[in-house]
Amino acid sequence: MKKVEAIIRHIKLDEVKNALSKIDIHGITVSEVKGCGKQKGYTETYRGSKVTIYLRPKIKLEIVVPDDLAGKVVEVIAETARTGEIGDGKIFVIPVEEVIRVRTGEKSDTAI
Amino acid sequence: MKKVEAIIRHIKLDEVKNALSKIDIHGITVSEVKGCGKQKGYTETYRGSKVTIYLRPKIKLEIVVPDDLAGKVVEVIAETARTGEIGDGKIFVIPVEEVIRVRTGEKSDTAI
Amino acid sequence: MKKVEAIIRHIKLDEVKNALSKIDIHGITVSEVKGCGKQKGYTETYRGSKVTIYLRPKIKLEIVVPDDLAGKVVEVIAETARTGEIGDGKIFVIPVEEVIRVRTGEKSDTAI
Amino acid sequence: MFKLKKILTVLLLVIIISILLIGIAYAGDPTGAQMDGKSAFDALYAGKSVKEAVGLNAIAINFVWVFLAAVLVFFMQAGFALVETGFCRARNATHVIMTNFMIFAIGALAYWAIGFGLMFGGASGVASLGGLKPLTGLFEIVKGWGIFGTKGFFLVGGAYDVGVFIMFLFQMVFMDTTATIPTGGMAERWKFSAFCIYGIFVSAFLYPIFGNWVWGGGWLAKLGVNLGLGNGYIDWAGSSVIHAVGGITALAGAIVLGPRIGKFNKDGTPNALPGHHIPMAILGTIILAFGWFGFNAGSTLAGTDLRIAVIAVNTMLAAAAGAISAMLFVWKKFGKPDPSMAANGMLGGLVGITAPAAFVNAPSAVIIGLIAGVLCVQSVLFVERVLKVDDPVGAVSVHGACGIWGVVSLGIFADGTYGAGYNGVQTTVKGLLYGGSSQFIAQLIENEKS
Amino acid sequence: MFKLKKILTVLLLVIIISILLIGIAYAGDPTGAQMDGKSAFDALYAGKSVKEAVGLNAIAINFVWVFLAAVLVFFMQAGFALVETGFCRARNATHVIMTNFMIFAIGALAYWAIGFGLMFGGASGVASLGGLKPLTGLFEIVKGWGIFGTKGFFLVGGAYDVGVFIMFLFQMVFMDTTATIPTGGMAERWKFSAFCIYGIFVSAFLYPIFGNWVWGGGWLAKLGVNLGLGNGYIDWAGSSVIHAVGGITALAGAIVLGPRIGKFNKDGTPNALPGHHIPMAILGTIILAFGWFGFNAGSTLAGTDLRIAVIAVNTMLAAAAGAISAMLFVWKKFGKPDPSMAANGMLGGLVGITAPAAFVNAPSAVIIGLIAGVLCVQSVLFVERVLKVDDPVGAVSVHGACGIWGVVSLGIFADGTYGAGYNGVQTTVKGLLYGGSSQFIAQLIENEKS
Amino acid sequence: MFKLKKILTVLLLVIIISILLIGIAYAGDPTGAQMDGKSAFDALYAGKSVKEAVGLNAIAINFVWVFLAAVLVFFMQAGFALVETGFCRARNATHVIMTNFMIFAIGALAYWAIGFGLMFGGASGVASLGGLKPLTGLFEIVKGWGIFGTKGFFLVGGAYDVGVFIMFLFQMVFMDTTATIPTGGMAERWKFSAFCIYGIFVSAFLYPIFGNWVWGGGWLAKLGVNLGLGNGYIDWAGSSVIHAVGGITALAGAIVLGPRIGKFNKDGTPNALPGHHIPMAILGTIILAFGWFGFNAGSTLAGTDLRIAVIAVNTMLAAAAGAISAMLFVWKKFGKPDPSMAANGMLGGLVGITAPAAFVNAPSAVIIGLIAGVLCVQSVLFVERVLKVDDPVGAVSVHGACGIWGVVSLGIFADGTYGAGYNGVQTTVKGLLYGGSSQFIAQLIENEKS
Ligand SMILES: Nc1ncnc2c1ncn2[C@@H]1O[C@H](COP(=O)(O)OP(=O)(O)O)[C@@H](O)[C@H]1O
Ligand SMILES: Nc1ncnc2c1ncn2[C@@H]1O[C@H](COP(=O)(O)OP(=O)(O)O)[C@@H](O)[C@H]1O
Ligand SMILES: Nc1ncnc2c1ncn2[C@@H]1O[C@H](COP(=O)(O)OP(=O)(O)O)[C@@H](O)[C@H]1O
Repeated sequence: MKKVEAIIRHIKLDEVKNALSKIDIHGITVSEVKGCGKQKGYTETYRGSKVTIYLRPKIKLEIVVPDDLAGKVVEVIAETARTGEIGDGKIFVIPVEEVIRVRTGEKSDTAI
Repeated sequence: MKKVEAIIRHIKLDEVKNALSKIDIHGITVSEVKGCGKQKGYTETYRGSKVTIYLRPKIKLEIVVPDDLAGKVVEVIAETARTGEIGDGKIFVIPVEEVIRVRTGEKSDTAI
Repeated sequence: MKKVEAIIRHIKLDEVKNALSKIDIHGITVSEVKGCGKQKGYTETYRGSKVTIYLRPKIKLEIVVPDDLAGKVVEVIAETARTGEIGDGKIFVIPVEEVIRVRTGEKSDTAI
Repeated sequence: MFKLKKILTVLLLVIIISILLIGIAYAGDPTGAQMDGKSAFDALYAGKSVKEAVGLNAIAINFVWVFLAAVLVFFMQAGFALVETGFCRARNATHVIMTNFMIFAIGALAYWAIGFGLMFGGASGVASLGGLKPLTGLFEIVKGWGIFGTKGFFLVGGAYDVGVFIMFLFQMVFMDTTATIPTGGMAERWKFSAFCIYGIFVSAFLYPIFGNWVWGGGWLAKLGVNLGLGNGYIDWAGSSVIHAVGGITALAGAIVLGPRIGKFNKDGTPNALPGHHIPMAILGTIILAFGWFGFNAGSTLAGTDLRIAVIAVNTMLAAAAGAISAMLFVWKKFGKPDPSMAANGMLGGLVGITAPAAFVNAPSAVIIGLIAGVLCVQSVLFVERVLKVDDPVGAVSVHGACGIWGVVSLGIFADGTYGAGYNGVQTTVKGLLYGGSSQFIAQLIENEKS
Repeated sequence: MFKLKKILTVLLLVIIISILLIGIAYAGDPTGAQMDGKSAFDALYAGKSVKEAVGLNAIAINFVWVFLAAVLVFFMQAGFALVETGFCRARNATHVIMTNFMIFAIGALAYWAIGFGLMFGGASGVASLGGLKPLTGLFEIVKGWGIFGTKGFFLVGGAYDVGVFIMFLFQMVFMDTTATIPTGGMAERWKFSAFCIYGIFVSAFLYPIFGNWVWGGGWLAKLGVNLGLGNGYIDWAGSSVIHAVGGITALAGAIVLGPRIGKFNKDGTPNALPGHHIPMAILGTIILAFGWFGFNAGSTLAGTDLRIAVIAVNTMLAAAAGAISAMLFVWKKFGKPDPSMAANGMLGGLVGITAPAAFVNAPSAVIIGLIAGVLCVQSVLFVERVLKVDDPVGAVSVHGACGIWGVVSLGIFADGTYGAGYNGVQTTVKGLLYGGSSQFIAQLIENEKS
Repeated sequence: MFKLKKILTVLLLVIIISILLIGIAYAGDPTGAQMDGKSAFDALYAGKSVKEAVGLNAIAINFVWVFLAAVLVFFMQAGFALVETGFCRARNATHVIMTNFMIFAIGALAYWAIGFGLMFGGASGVASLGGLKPLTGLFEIVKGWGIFGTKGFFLVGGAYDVGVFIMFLFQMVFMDTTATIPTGGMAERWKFSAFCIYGIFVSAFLYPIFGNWVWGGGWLAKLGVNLGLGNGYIDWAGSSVIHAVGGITALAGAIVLGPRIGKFNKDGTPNALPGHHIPMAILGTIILAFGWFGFNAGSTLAGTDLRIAVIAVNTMLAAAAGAISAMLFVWKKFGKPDPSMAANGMLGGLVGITAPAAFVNAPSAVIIGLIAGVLCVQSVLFVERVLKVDDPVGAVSVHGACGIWGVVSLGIFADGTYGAGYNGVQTTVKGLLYGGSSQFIAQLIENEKS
């Protein structure tokens, strides 16, 4: 199994969620993160002092899927989340050795 | 070493934490996430418009342990966090190649 | 590729960020977490009842880098984030199988 | 803990001393029974006759009254700021409250320099404040049809006068509520610089001119004297002058600026963009109701006019009724009470009673409020679903729709117990239900205009 | 930046003009020295004798006074809302503030329709407001033992009277504080519909009936005249009528609803469920203290009664003393001052001084406040640890315990400088320390009842 | 839904009844026209002559006036609390608001026990409040050069007097604003126990002594009578006594405590530590402006002094001008308007107008405000960049710098229309622009001292 971790823009969350629904992916965990990369920060002034905000708010998705689905999921996210502007985000694929569904104790692919 | 990632309910946090203490697991990192899966969202109205809340607040635990402890930790979490209702959460086990304790620079199992 | 996950103190964020810049690492994802480990919690009273705060606020960094850079990154973070007091944090190195840049669809090392 | 001990010791000392002191014989005047009225008279009214002094006391009562009302109305700025900020999204909170904050400052200076003179430059004759003698310049196109005032700019010269100043104090905070209303409808979208220009325009020209017609002795006020339409167009404390003007400006602004990104789907159905801090918005609503007592009752410009009791009670009852009917209506319609709509409903009730507050009795006030509450909800839905306009805080509905209702309701419910002499007509103000059809027509005239 | 330049230019213009204007000769009346008292008299009191006009001026002062007090008390709604919301958990914030908001609206209409008539329908004779002549209907089981009033429902007929309306204004906001108190004790748990029913019941029946006995001329007030117990049962501004009733209702409610999930462990020890926004709760506390000036001092119903100065100062001192003693007590006991307890302590001091405010001197007020602060903390611990009742905001302790203390403290500390004529007894009000043991007994009677 | 139906039914009932009731003939007195002035006179002023009653009415007006002003000033505590809390970082919010809250309580008791007596123990002669006869003890080193007062401690004995109490009420809330100001400059850093000691010291000694010199009949006030310097040193409502003292204390405190960790880089350049809740700070600013009406206008201690109108308007105009000039100045200088600076600017304008409020005309008030706004911003930058002092909320600049400006501006702009008799000098107060150079010198004396 794989964990697909995607860092995307806030405004793309709903779209990505819907696109994943269409390929029958429902289990998703979402968190608020901040990030930097190619995208530069910006400066503000507060009471005359400069404040550099170099971390931009982003959304992180974590989706664990069976090995064979990972490619599809990555593709769907990449396409839906793209705007073409700097700051679109990254997708990482990470190996997962075991999955357990807490409610039933089921393991592996059936637990996803 | 393994990283055990568990998505659980808020109300189970204290219990899980205590159960892990009992098997001498103290290093834990906790974050607030939101998630969906089998559990469906719900709709509210705000000023006459529907708002669908499909992401439910959850707690994510990350616990890095030596290989041999991973099974035990998963088991303890799964049992303690279970309510039997949809939405109990998932546990993922992910390989970890190296661990470093920042304070001392110690590495691997001794650093956990 | 590797994902370097570092749990550090809030006050060290800026320093670590700068130190990474110097070795040309710019892509970073940051999130707010809470954690416990060797560091013990503390108790407060609220309206005469005890409240134990056992989770301390920490910062989690996630940095995906090509294999050969992982060691360097770990080293830089470990050195910069160190205060020598209990609670300095941990660094985990996790294998990453694939990286995709959403904006362009580029893959692997060139996508980082 | 060392310092704590010191503090405790000090406290103990205070307690002991206090206990000892309780028994001390009092030699003062603990009830005021020995107050020396004669010396006070001589000190405060040296050389005046008793009759004059009584008149001056009455004027002082009215000055204190208007001051009290003015500060209450001033505080409504905080109410508007909180309602609008609470109903917006977190990321725009600072910008929204900044507009609400600066509009006061901008409006105050613009009104001082220009607006007040245009509006009240010809308003002399307010007996309760000593006559406002310096404000004698009404510009009329035809005799009796005033268009704007011409005295009192910058409050200098003859206008450096306590009567004029107290009038200005009240009118200036009044004005600022008008200027604030549209900021709600346009919230989260406009640029700060555009907002500044807008602020100057509304407070220096738009509001003062229309205000002159209704309250400054202008032509709408003279419909009664000139054409025999009841007591002329009446708007007690501004359902139209303040609220309908504010609401319509908000509508215009919201249309021009267009909706917030994400507010409407491609098929035109609206999305909810929930406010980020409902408790903040509710606090704002309570503050507005608090200020509204000053708004409506203060508009007598006289604490010696005991009708203030009726006005204040009517205001409160209509507010309560509006909140209840809006809440129940939403509950019935959508299955759950919605705090944001209940708050809008209370404001709707307040806006509705603003025009008729002085002229109706308690049951009428309740009915006016109940209707305003439902109207307000319906209007919110209409604006959003039919007009497809994005009004984050409901400004168009609360102020626009309910403001017009307020003016009309006066024409219906005014019960003829009050208002003799209003706008120079000697009879009291009577609405349709009490046989006053000509008053009803006068009231409709404004709505035509809008 | 283009617009900024324009704005700057406009500003510059204003500055230049201002500077030029500074020198303009003034022709107005910038101090009021030329105010024409005689014209004012003739305009406002045409055809009245000077003596009558003096009386009317006094009534106007009292109307303005009661209005001021009423709006201050009204604003306490915001205070309660913030205290309760701040002390609750984030996820319930909207629900909690919704109950606080709607209780006002529900209470207002229920009190207007039914409650006011029951409470004050037989309260005529308040000279400072012109006599309240229409309120002549007290229902008595035996002569002199009134149970409830029978006039003034819906404020129609004879009750359409400025005196009655100003009385209603004040009493209505007073009532609403009572109705609001229990919402705190029951916060985070009850259903909205149950809450609505509760609101109607309290404001239409529970509070008005008990209120009639104490303030509306009912039997408790007549203990002095009828049985010779001091001046009868006295509760100046409602330590019992408002606060003890509110606190006890809160206790009952909290017991019925049971504790919040997670409040108590299986072994019965309580967990802290910290409030989510302490600054909000503190703001609420300051607003409550602000409103309390109107609450206590306003209860004279007369600005011409100069005792208002003593009442206001006593109120302030007791509030300060309560906050300090609660803070120090917690500091000593738990090693750290706790803001939420200090805030409760201030409210405890305010509740405690509410009954005796008019009858005691400054050192007594301080002592009453100091005791109330400690009592309040102890009571919070007792309610939680011994009674095992979950009272998120401390309503039972602040209002219930300190309310009872307030009534008792009056029986101890009343110093005999004020209150001649109160409840129809010609002597002043004297407590135990000043030889008034019968007053002390009258005060205890209520506590028996509770 | 079952309960909803019940509630709806009840509501329907109310509506129907209301509609029926609208038609009921009224038998009351719905406008107050039938109020019986004679009975009121006889009830309230039994046995007094008409003249005495007129004097007593005037005193009642003034009591109500001072009460109103006092509660407004009291509410400024909430304003300070919110401004300081909003401008601090989230993690310190509770601590910051706790200091703001407790300072009131601590100050109140300390001022009651000691401070008031030191400050006003020799202040008898305030005619508008009935003379304050018991306060006759001024301690003078040389005849005419008073240092502190010696009566009125604990408000017992002769000081148990309504006149003294109303004076205390106002002065006590006034004092507390001074004590609160430095908490802003020291915010986020000091220990709670140190803060308590500080609070006692300021309110019992520091402020009262200086206050005595200016307002309690002490030597600064007597510069006019004794040395012929204009009307002596004048500070209408406390630009110096309250604000400069507060600001300088804040500066001293901020220096002693040192900057917050992270405020300055090793090279001495400052970092921004943005406030966590700008809307909260803005709300606080609006509340402060609201309270400031009471602060400035209330300082007449007389509602019968119609100059209150001018004072209130000046206050408002200067506030608006300060906000605007600060905003534009920042906009121009840093390319973007900064809400926190605009809020500081408004407060700067208010502080600036506090000394001259009663003595200048409207254009002068605007100019004073405009200058204060810019001064305030410049001072913030100066304190941070040159002095390298960390003042999280700008207390030093807002209160210190603008406070001094206020006193000086009085010496420049006072226009000679008001102040005859002030500090015992019979001429009116005239500044430089109107030929009053000796007044200007008197004003500078204080600044020397600071
Ligand atoms: N190497 C990396 N490791 C972890 N997170 C990264 C990395 N590179 C980018 N990110 C995350 O992706 C986000 C977008 O990256 P950025 O380089 O700005 O976008 P783009 O690649 O589209 O130019 C960043 O804000 C950060 O959260
Ligand atoms: N495939 C998945 N990948 C990542 N997170 C998941 C996945 N499936 C479930 N989750 C997380 O687990 C939570 C519970 O999942 P859900 O399917 O509702 O529970 P259950 O499996 O007990 O029915 C979700 O809210 C989500 O955060
Ligand atoms: N085994 C672990 N798994 C996950 N997170 C951990 C683990 N051990 C420590 N942490 C994280 O690192 C933080 C610091 O750990 P701690 O043991 O207190 O520091 P130190 O190792 O310097 O004594 C913790 O708050 C927690 O967030």
